[in-house]
Amino acid sequence: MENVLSILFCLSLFYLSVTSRVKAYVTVLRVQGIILTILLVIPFLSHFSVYGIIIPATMLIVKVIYIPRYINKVILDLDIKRRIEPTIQQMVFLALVIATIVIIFFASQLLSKSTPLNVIPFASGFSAIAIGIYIIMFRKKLIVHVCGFLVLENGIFLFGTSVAFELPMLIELGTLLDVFVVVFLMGIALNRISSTFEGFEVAHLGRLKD
Amino acid sequence: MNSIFLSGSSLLLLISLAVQLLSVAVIWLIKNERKAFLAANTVLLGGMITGLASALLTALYPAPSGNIILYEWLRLDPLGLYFLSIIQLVAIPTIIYNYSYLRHHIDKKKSVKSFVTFFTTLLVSTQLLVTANHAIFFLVCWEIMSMAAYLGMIFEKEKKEVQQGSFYYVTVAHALIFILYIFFFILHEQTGSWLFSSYHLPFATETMGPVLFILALIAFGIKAGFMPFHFWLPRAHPIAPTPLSAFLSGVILKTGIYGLFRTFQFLCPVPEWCGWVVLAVSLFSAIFGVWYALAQHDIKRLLAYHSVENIGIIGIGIGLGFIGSANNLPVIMYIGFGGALLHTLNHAIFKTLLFIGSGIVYQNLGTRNIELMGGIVHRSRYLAIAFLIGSVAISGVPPLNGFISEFIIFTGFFATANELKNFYPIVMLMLVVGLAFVGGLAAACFTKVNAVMFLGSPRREIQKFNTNVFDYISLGILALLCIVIGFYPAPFVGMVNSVIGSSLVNGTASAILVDMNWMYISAIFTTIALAVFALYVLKIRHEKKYGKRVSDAWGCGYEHITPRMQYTASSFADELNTIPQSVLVYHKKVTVSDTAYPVESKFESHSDDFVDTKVLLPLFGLLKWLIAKFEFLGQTDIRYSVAFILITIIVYSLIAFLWV
Amino acid sequence: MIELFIFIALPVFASALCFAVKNLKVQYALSLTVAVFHLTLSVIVFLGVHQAVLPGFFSIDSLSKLFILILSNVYFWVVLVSFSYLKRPAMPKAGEGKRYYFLLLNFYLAANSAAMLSNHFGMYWVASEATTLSVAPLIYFYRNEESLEAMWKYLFLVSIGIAFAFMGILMLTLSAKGTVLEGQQLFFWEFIKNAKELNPIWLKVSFIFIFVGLSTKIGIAPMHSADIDATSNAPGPVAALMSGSLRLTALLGVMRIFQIVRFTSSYDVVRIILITGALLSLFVAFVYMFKANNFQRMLAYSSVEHLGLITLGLGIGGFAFIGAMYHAVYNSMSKVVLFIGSGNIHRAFKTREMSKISSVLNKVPKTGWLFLTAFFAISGIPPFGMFFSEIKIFEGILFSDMPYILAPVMFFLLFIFVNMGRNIFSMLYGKRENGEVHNETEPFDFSHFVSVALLILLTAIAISSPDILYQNILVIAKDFGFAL
Amino acid sequence: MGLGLLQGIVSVLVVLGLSPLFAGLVNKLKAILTGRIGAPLLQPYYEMQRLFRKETINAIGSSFISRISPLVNLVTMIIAAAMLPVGFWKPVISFDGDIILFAYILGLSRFFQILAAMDIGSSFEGMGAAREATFALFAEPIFFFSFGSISFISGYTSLYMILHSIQHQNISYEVFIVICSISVFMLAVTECSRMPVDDPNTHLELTMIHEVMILDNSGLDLFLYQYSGYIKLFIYAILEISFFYPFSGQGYLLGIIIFITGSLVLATALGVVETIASRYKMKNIPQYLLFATAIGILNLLIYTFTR
Repeated sequence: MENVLSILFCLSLFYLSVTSRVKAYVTVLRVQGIILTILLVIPFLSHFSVYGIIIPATMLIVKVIYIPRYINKVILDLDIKRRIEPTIQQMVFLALVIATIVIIFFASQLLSKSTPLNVIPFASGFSAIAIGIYIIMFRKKLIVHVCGFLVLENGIFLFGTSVAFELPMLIELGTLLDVFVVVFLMGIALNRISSTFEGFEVAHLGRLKD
Repeated sequence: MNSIFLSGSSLLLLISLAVQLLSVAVIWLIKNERKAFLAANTVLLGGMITGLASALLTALYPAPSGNIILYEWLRLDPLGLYFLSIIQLVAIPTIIYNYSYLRHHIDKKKSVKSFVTFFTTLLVSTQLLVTANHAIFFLVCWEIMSMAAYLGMIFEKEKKEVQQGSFYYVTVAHALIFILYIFFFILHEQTGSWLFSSYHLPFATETMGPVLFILALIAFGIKAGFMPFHFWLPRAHPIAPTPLSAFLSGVILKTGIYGLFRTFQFLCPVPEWCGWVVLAVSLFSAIFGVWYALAQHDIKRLLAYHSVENIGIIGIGIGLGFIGSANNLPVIMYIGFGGALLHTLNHAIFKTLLFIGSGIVYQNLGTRNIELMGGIVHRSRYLAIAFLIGSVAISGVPPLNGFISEFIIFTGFFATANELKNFYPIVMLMLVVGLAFVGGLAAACFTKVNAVMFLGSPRREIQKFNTNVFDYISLGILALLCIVIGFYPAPFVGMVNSVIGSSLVNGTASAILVDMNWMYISAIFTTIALAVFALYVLKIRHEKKYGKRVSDAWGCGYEHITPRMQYTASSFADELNTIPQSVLVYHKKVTVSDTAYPVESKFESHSDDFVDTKVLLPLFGLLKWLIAKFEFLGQTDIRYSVAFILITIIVYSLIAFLWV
Repeated sequence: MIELFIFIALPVFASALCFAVKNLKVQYALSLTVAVFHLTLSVIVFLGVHQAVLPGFFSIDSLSKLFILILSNVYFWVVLVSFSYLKRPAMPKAGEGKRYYFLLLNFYLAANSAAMLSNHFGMYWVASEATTLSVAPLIYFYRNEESLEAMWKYLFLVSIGIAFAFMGILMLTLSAKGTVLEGQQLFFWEFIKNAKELNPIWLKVSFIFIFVGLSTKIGIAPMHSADIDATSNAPGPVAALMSGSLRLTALLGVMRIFQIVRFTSSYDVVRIILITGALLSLFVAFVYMFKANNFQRMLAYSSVEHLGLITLGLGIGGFAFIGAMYHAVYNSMSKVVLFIGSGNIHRAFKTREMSKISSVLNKVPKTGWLFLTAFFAISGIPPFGMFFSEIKIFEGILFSDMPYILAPVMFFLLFIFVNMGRNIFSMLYGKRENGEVHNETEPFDFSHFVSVALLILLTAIAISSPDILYQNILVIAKDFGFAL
Repeated sequence: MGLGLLQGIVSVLVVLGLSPLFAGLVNKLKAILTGRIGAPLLQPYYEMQRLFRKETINAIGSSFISRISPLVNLVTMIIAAAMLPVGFWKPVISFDGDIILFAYILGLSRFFQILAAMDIGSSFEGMGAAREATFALFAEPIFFFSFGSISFISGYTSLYMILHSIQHQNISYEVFIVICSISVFMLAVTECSRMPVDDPNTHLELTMIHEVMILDNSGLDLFLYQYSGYIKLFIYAILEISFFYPFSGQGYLLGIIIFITGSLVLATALGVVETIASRYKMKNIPQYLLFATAIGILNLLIYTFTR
């Protein structure tokens, strides 16, 4: 079950790397949020507990509902052009992504020999991180950067679930809260940026040179 | 508690230092600039005189507890005491000169508070430096000294050359303290102590010996300005305000010499090659230092190069001493170190004298280029006389103090040759001739300086030339010291002798220095002086009898000669400078009228520093070029930063997993 | 429990109150009281008068003792100076920023204390992320393009870095697989206790991730850029806070994981990585100083240099480690003085470009002299503390197993010092644009008082070298397994 | 002791008295060799007498330097003379290391003479001064090489003792003496500004060295300069002669005889040289001096390889 979801996750990554519409990113984020929520829910199907459900619930609220909506709102407010402006062609990017994912899968295969870990979620989480970085590296729009950052975060969560690692709930919530606030602040900053710089691309952030 | 025993005199010393520091408070507390300055300078002077008194007292009545004071941080052993008294001796006239020097600046509405502060800090830290017994404390004093000198140096910071020169100075100063760190770390590691008094690592038994020696030679050599490391001197000394440059050249360089002596104390007996290295470097510095000096026209720059020469002479003495210690010949150690120590004192005196003299000229004429001077003797005769005394002394010509120390070193050569036969005589003879050659060059250089600056007729109209009593007091003190040491060397030699006996040759006494027929020399010099005076009286009589008048000099066809006909410094020194042209980087430009009708003809020459222009500047350029290649590290585009994260993680993982 | 209340809960309440109360003076008084409480408690705890016992994810060991003392010290002075700074901000537009200033400051204090006191990796992560969040708006204090851009970059890059650190933490759990720690909580001491069993591969990887991730916050090259931007565009006090304490907070995380690695076989490799990072930071600072033009940026780079030195001390270990700890203490204080001074200069000249600034000593003499002194303090000129700590670090390097490192380090430091000096002197001295130099008088306000006090404190600590501090640092060294 | 002191004083007086005569002797012989009758032997005395009676004229713009310089010159010459063993008598001044003093005392006189020359502020004196400084610089090593080497062999550093210790049985000394005498002779020629370095009786300013430095002096000053010039010449002559005492320390009478004959021989030699040699170009003079130095170095090589 986990593996299937992880594969779906990977597919979403591929989709990310070929699509050229900002909206698509948001959708993908939603999908990933859902996947993660399900992953969190699974263990509790067997033995149900109220506490256990809190975290998936927050996850659902933050990652599936709130953040995507927020981003959409930002996009609408600032009427960002629908197209992401990549700095390299999509094909190259895709190739890069595929190569990375392949490498990561092999690497984690090797690593799994030394320590028992279920490879697929691990690797897909890892590759999500890598691709989040790629998105930030090769896109111009700041909003897309935010999406990339979120993809990275999702990757980390998947990774976390894969290493079967339970933090105390307080801290779990804390992490979620942090992510949430970060995105919130980024949204505000984007607003400011768009109002100060008449645009929100990296190109505009060139003042701090020395 | 024994370690904090304060003999009365050393207590006096501490008090004097406190008083000197008090002057800083004074100058900042009093509002009126002029009053504040006068008060502060007086306090400083008082403190310095007290200090000198205390130093002499301590020398005369050494305290029973071996003069370890202040928890073994400070120690007044004879060597340190000797240098301490040199510092104070030279500082006093400098401070007196401050009265007249800084007053000009106050008149020009220029604040001198900061300068006085830094100058005082410099004085105090230097005095503490030579009495320090704790390595870290030594380093602290050293660094404060360098920085205070730097801050004082940028007194006239508007000028470009000042910024450049001080930049040079501070770079070198900071670089050399790093070397000193390593030096003392090794000492600490070997002995497990920070106290000078517990550093005794016989070179032979010490594996670290050579390293220590080389480190010390480089670090202290840079400070003292031995030849390959001299490059900062001629840049730094000219730009400093006169009192500071006098103090820098007279005393701060000597801290390097002091360091060398301490190093010898730590490592003695040193092997012979150390002696040879020091000798070679020193002879090189002496010859080329004076030769560079001969090629300069900027008086302060010229004097700075002369410091290099004199440091070279001192170094020759030290080298002799090293050779003596290597062959276990206390006699030679006495003579070599004696010459070095005495020359240290002498150089401090006459170099300060010369700097102050040239400073007065600079103040009045507003230029340091001697080609534009001349005829100053008619404006202020006493200045000319004082400067003449200084020049005679620095060229090692009798009957003044310069000769005495050089005489000792010469005797050292002969003594070495006689003590150790086989190949030594040749080397020593080479050294003899070399030193004689240096003396000749120095004489040539200072006849040039004196003649061009003071004698003849002014090459450029002198509007005003006013000097005041403070100038003459400070000059007078120094000139008097030159004369006294020259005419009556015995006590000073005795002092040096006792210093060496108690702190450099570990006990083996030898009276070689003392019974060197100093009375003979005093007698001869006195005779010379008296005879000249007597003859002068007779001459006056004769002139009364047969009459005397003044008339035009022989103009060879012109009815009278003009100032522009005079020989210039360039032309005076040209023939000598053309010999080592390439080393001196000596350029000359001659424009002669080759047409039938004589047009204006010109001859000008100048010389750059070899190390500076041919070695350092290219290296610095290379460094800048390399750095330009790495500026991408400073970029701020977020995408690159993210990429950096990824790359760094990959690289580190490679390191972590492929490291063997 | 009460400690926890004063260290963390009190600031939180204070920030809540600041949100409620709009009057700046009241906010100031409030934060100042909080700061005083904080400082007193941390001093008490440091002196060992009162043994603190903290519940849950918090605990105090000698390391956090020292760091929280540094934090509350820096924080106290910064708050003290803040009011006089807010009264006359450098930029007119800062009105909006003022409202949230003390609120965020208090929140920052709470988060930072939490991070320093936490003994649980997860807790640490949450808290340090919270510090980032609290500082980011403070960077945007001036509401102008530069500060906005700086804030964006800081927020974004540091969040990514922190995310990587989180990865590192996850991998730490991976390394615990198959040991007694499997499924346990991520308490430091547990890991330190049975570090030997941990799986070396995952341990190394996790160290790398945490080190690189937190480097964005510490400002270790090449992840320093966002940090530099933030520090160089934040208002003076905030910049002081960042270089004084925030960077140390991040360093604490690295030290924790390093402390675990210290007792395993991976130590040799890991210290190579630390040293590489440190040397790289020194090099970056060295390169920058040749073309520096923005003086606050220059100071930020000097922070990079000094954090690099501290990291170097960590990596070398032994005597250098002790030097590094001292260096952390001294660096925090002198940085506060420098940044306060730079804030005043910025206010006086309305620019941060050194080419446009000259004869500071004539325009704002008090600030100028203090700035000069602080420069000497930061570049290790006696009698200020840095001199002694640097000497310790150097000696440690010289007698470590890789003495040759000393050569590049000294080379870099030399030129950093010289170039910084040249720039700062061209700033302090020289003629004004209009040529004439007339001395103006400057009122003696809080900032000068704070600078003087800190400089005196710095020198006093350096010269008297209190035994309690030395003992504490020795204990830290012992915790890290550097027996001297 | 008393006797020794007496001898010393006598010898100083001898030097002071006879030095003009020696100069006259040289000129006379030169004249004879060139087939002229020449001036009488005592001509220098007459000239000095004439000059002594003239009034002193100082150049405009000259300072006290040019007034005291002649005095310093004379005094230093006398002191130098007092260090020489004339007729092998013990000189007044003789102590360890007095060769250094000897050289530097001469240096003192040079120092002041150069200053005095520059003091006039005319280009001719300047030229002369520059040349003097340069050539003196190269002349110094000659002295130190020749005397230094002997002092190293003999182990003494006092002129009297050095010359005293020369034994003519030892063959290596013979070689030494020959070489040293040659180089000292060349030194003397340079220092006393005779041919072929300088022409004492040309009067073209551009070609002169020593003479041009005192171009603007007259009366008493000129008298003093010339007198000290004579003394200097005689001092070098004595140095030269004192190499040739066949056996050390006995028979003052013999010493005096040798002294007289020696000075005659030397005067002739000088005369001969001045007749046959022609003045060098200014450019070549350094080479000439370096040649003399090289001879000195030869000494050393012999010294090392004969042992």
